[in-house]
Amino acid sequence: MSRLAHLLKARETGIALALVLVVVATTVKNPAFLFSSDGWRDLLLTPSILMLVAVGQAIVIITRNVDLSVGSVVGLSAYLTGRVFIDLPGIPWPLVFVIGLVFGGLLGLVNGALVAFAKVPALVITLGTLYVYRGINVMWTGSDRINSSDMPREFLALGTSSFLFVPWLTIIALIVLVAAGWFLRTQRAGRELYAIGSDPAAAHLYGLRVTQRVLAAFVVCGALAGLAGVLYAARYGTVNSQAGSGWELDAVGAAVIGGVAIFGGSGTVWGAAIGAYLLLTINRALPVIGVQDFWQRAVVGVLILGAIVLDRVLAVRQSRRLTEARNR
Amino acid sequence: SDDGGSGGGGDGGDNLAITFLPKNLGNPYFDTSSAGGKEAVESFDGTFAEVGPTEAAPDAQVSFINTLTQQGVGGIVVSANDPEAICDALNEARDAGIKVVTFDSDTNPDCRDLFINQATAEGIAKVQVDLIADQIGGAGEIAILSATANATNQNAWIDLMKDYLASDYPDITLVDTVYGDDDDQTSFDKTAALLQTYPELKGIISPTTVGISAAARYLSTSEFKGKVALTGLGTPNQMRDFVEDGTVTAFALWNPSDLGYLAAFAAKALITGEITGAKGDTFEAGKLGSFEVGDGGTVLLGDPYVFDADNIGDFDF
Amino acid sequence: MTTTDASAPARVYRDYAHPLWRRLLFTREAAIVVLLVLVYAVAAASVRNFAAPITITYLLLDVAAILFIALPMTLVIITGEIDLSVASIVGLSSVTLGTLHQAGLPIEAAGTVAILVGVVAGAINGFFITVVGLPSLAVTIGTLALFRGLAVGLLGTTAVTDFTEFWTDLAKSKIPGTPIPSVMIVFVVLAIAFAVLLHFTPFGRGIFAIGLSSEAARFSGVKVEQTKFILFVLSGAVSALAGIYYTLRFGSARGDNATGLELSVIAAVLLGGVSIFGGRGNILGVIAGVLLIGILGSALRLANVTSDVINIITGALLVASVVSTSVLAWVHRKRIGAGIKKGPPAPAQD
Amino acid sequence: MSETPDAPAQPDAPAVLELSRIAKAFGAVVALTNGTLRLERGSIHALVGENGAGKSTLVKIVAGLYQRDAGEFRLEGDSVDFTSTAQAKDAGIAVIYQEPTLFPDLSVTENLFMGRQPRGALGVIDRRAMRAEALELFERLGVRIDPDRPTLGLSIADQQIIEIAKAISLDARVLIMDEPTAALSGVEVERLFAVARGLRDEGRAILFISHRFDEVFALCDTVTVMRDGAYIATSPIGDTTVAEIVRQMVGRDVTTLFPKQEVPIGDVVLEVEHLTQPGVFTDVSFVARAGEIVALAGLVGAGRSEIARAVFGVDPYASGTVTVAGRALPRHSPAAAMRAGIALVPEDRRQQGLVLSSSVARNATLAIRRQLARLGLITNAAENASARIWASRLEVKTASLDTEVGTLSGGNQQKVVLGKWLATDPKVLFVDEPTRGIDVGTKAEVHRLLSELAGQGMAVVMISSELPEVLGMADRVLVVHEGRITADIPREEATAESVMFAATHTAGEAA
Ligand SMILES: Nc1ncnc2c1ncn2[C@@H]1O[C@H](COP(=O)(O)OP(=O)(O)OP(=O)(O)O)[C@@H](O)[C@H]1O
Ligand SMILES: Nc1ncnc2c1ncn2[C@@H]1O[C@H](COP(=O)(O)OP(=O)(O)OP(=O)(O)O)[C@@H](O)[C@H]1O
Ligand SMILES: [Mg+2]
Ligand SMILES: [Mg+2]
Repeated sequence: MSRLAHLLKARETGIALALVLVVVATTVKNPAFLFSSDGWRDLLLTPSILMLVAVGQAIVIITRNVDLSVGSVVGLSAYLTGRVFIDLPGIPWPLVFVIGLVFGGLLGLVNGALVAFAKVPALVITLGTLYVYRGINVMWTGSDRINSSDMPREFLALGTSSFLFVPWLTIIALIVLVAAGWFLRTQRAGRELYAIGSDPAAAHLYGLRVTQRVLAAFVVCGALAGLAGVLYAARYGTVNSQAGSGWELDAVGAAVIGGVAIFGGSGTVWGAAIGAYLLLTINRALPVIGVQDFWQRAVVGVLILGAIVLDRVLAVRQSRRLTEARNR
Repeated sequence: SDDGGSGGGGDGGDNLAITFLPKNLGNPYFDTSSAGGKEAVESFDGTFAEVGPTEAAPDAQVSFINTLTQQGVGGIVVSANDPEAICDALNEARDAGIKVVTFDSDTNPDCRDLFINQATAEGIAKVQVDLIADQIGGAGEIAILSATANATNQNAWIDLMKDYLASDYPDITLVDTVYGDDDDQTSFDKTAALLQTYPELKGIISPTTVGISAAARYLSTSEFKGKVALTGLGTPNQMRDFVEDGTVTAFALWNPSDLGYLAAFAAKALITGEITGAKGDTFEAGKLGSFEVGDGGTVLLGDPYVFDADNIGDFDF
Repeated sequence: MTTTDASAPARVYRDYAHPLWRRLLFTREAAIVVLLVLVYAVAAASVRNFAAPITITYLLLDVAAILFIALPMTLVIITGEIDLSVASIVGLSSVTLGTLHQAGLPIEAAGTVAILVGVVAGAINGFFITVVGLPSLAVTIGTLALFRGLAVGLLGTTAVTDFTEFWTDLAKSKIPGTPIPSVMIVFVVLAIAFAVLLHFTPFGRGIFAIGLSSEAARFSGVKVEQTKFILFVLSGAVSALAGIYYTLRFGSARGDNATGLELSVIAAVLLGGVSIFGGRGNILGVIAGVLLIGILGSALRLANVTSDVINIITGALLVASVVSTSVLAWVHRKRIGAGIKKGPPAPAQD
Repeated sequence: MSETPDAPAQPDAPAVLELSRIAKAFGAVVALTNGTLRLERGSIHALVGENGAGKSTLVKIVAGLYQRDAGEFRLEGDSVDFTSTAQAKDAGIAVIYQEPTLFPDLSVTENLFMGRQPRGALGVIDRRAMRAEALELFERLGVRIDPDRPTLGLSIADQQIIEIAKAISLDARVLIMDEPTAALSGVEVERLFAVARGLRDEGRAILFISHRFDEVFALCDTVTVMRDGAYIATSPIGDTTVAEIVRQMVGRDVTTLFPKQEVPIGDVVLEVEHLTQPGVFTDVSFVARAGEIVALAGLVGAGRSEIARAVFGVDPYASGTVTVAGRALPRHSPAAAMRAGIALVPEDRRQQGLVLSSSVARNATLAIRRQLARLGLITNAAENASARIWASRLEVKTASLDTEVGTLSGGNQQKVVLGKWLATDPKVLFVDEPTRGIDVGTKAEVHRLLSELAGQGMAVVMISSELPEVLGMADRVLVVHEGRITADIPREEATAESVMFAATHTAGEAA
């Protein structure tokens, strides 16, 4: 099969096409959507942070788990970022990225350990830690908040400035995406994540290190949410105790729209990333197209349903084709 | 000093346990008003407390009001997320002998004893429209970035702004009103969407402190900085950077600290029986002097104050 | 017809391996009920004003919507599915009620339509899940956004508040002579209906069988798809009913009513001992779970504990409850060594 | 085990793999009491025994999946103790499990090399090399499978071949195959044997588990027999006979096993006409009469279970009719079939027959829950009463009626399934492999029971892969081959030869 044919048949292609369509349609209606420096920047920038979270989420979902606590992790790590700048004045700002990653990773480790060792369903555990992490956040933050004046200018500049017309945040998100995509596709450990999600019992029989890999997936997911928290602080400049709340459903939604099967084993982080872009770009495009503020959620809902139905139709078609191929 | 249920009866005298219930916690505007309230309550030896939900959801305040009713506090000072949803809970509190003062955002008049109005709605609407008209030269497209879609005070102001625009500035068109839900990130993203949707946009009014600071932050780094005017209601501390860097020329607000201070004294006056909340009652409000209850059980703090580069340095809240 | 050898001593079959008290005492539900009573007793003794009857009124009014929705959610989760769209259906029903009432319909008629809207919403979920065959988690994430979007879109900035006082008062009224809200009568009737349906009907037996092994259920003549469809419709209808209550209680019909309630409902149901893998759970435990979260919140708020700490405690309780079950099961397995347990990852067996 | 003889005498050189007196219990179920086996280099060793004798359990202990409770396990003379399958793999033991363990979403190639893919710089998987290696493997096995397609939807046979290819490519010193041929056709089996012989000649040790004696005799040089979890005997293949092995396996002569009473055959109860489901079965027509036991015989994978499932309504069918006592049944509705009087004891008791983590009583009454309800309500008391009747009739060994059925032994589980369906008082009883995995005594009991039921006027349709069972029990043998009924052989004419001939030839060729 030629590369082109392969590309055309990939699950992600349809969703990428939908994204292009949305952008083109909106731009035709209002050229500023794409052809203004802000329009271009926001197109790339706005979804970048969610994209990081969606990539992490996709990795966890591929192992047939789910992490509902990501929104709370984003919030905690965003606040931590601000606190670090306030409490450790003069700290070189690149260091906060490391702090955010490690901190998020630790929170992910808690989730992963509970899921992998106690063998309890990820949905329940991470629903619990969603509350706990957010509660800790609120307790810690109180009615305090981080203002942009609390953070160094160079750090805040990351949230808006660009390099060769591509915003820095987008570059960071893309680097992570490429790394994750590369890892999942070309590394043994990455392939094992798929195997585990595809059939956990078989993975166990096969001798794969299921516990360890699932744990690692949660740590990575947490770390990426932590990184997203740092970027959140840079992008929005103000952080209160509710930062990132509700992102868990956006992240799961992005992954599902992007063709990551909710029962594990298939899908790519590329799909999840495109899903995140589609979700947020639609959000931004709808007002431009003239859909009233209030109806946007409904359109997003229809879109999610459409995406999973499409995915299902394709899957059924493929399995029928495979069955027919067998009865050759 | 506050041990929770301390209210019940005090020491034979009046129950001066006064609790502030803002729309949500973690909102600098309300932090300031509560600070003013605390100062006032301490000045007359009452017991101050602040409780509230983390998100400005309409129904979230009800269980807090219920709890306060059970605790038997002397007075509740509340800024309503929804004019109706908390009404019954407040009335139950009043039935239990608790005095209810609303401030900042009112409920239906029959669910509270007094409303402390930061400024007349007309005055608030007028000052913002005048500011934007001045900044965009009296003509062009403007938009409004509000708080939640159901916020009582914002909706009232927006209606008045529309009337005032129609009558006094026919050359200004209000193209859209969007809602940032008093959430930083949402307000930020809505600002971006506004600027893209309306390339001809000349100005934005954001009659909410969360909205205006998020919008200012977006504008300050965008190509529209200095081209699209922004005004509305903001706190000096949040807006200082943007006034200094030229994103914003002027914005308005009353002193939220004074607002809280006055509300606390109003609650005290009600509790001690100094006033009943009827029109014409007068009471002393410490450092702010004497106030009179106006129509509909409303007490007016004063006129909104306009902050600009010249005076912003004088304020810290 | 018998294969029993006449000479062999007849085997005696006990109904239960353990006496009744042991079977009742050593269950998740019993643990939750005991915890509930304990928390109530401790709170009544140590938190000022908690023992007052009014606490019960407020508490029940607060958790009523969760109690309602928890009933069908229990059944849905026992079949191994999940419904995340319930809170959005509450919003949609609230908006329907408000708009129609504003348009001049009496509450009775508007309420009936609102429930029908809930039924339709549930049927939409059911259609995608049972006919198209999509995972319920994904479907209801989609309809969570869709239904909420419709609700918010329909009413926009307005809120309908001019409900007849008779109805808004009714929603908050108490059963005369007791601190118990009258809405609890409706709840008790529904709860009994759901408990009977789940625990004492062939339909209920089918629900459990589906949750434990949908294949074995199908081979036993259980109509798996039909059962699930009915449950999603029930979930929609009861959520709509909760929406009506919610609207009348607060006297305010708004699109964003009850945002985020789905997670509270699911947390309470899981705390009440329902297994997220399906097949296990009971209505009594779930009611105790909802009340436990409610009482904890109410007592802690009265003790001036802030809502963040309440959230932490709720979340920790949820995690602890599943982890403890899993640890207990592990200990149990270690002791009697049975190799069969539901839930991944289990080694494949011959 | 008093009858357990001593292990074979120990030669001086250590065997590649040596197991002695391995014991393993799963809670109340004792799977192994004395697992003993000595596997030599350059040899193909057969392990035979009845269903449930403990063969697979022994394999899984060697594979590191289970840990033994007692006994000794030596590899090249050194005592080892695997705690994971990875360790066993690293030690050079490759296993083909009885049930395929493929990852359905991943490609065939990835399945072959999961966890040990060839890597280039930066640890990047070398897909090209991997694909080439896969093609080479298939070449060696003489099969054509698209290496890039996902394994989802592959036939059982193809899945089995991938498992074999996977194990072979591990290049292990010990290769264990647990019933690898169960789903394969003659050609593929031959290929497999050729490869196995090649490996033997390279000096590797192979353990081969099969229920097919012809294969054992064709391929293996040594055979070990197990019964009830214990070692019975090991002999060079030349020194033993099928009859001898069967006697060692079962502990007595088999001929006494199948007592079908002679009863008068009544009217047609079930009539199946022209049932077709494309790709699964074609134009299937047969009848079953009251008092008759009809056997559906054929090779594994012939489609017998699918036919039964379609008649019962669990699976859909495209065309044809099913009539019970003169009334046509709607398609795809088990509930309707049950109302009409059909019962199906499915082949996969653990997945389809029972709700394993539910109680004995709940399982025994699941199919009659509507009949047990009074005014729409059902109680534990009613269920227990009904379950008790069937538990005592079938002598189910269980501590109580609320015991989890998954903790019962296989035979007793099978009795619960039988009781569950007999309680529905069916007119037509389908039993799919009714004696698979149950012990010798119970097997005889099941046969007696089926025969009794027929005697009472029930029509019994029995699917069985065990030829002696078919020949002993059936009044009529229907042979299924590739989804078609290729022969209808009355009891008198049914012989091993006639059935096997029909089972391996298409209808046109059949006499
Ligand atoms: N995980 C388990 N838990 C409980 N019992 C088990 C488990 N695995 C096997 N058994 C029981 O152990 C006994 C031996 O099973 P095993 O699978 O080893 O038999 P086998 O000889 O491989 O049979 P077959 O020829 O059917 O494959 C059986 O009674 C079986 O039910
Ligand atoms: N082409 C195929 N693709 C996937 N699965 C198949 C295929 N053919 C058969 N199977 C599966 O293999 C198993 C055996 O097939 P089937 O039930 O048709 O055979 P059978 O004649 O009943 O033999 P037995 O009952 O002895 O296994 C079944 O579980 C069936 O679903
Ligand atoms: Mg076996
Ligand atoms: Mg079969």
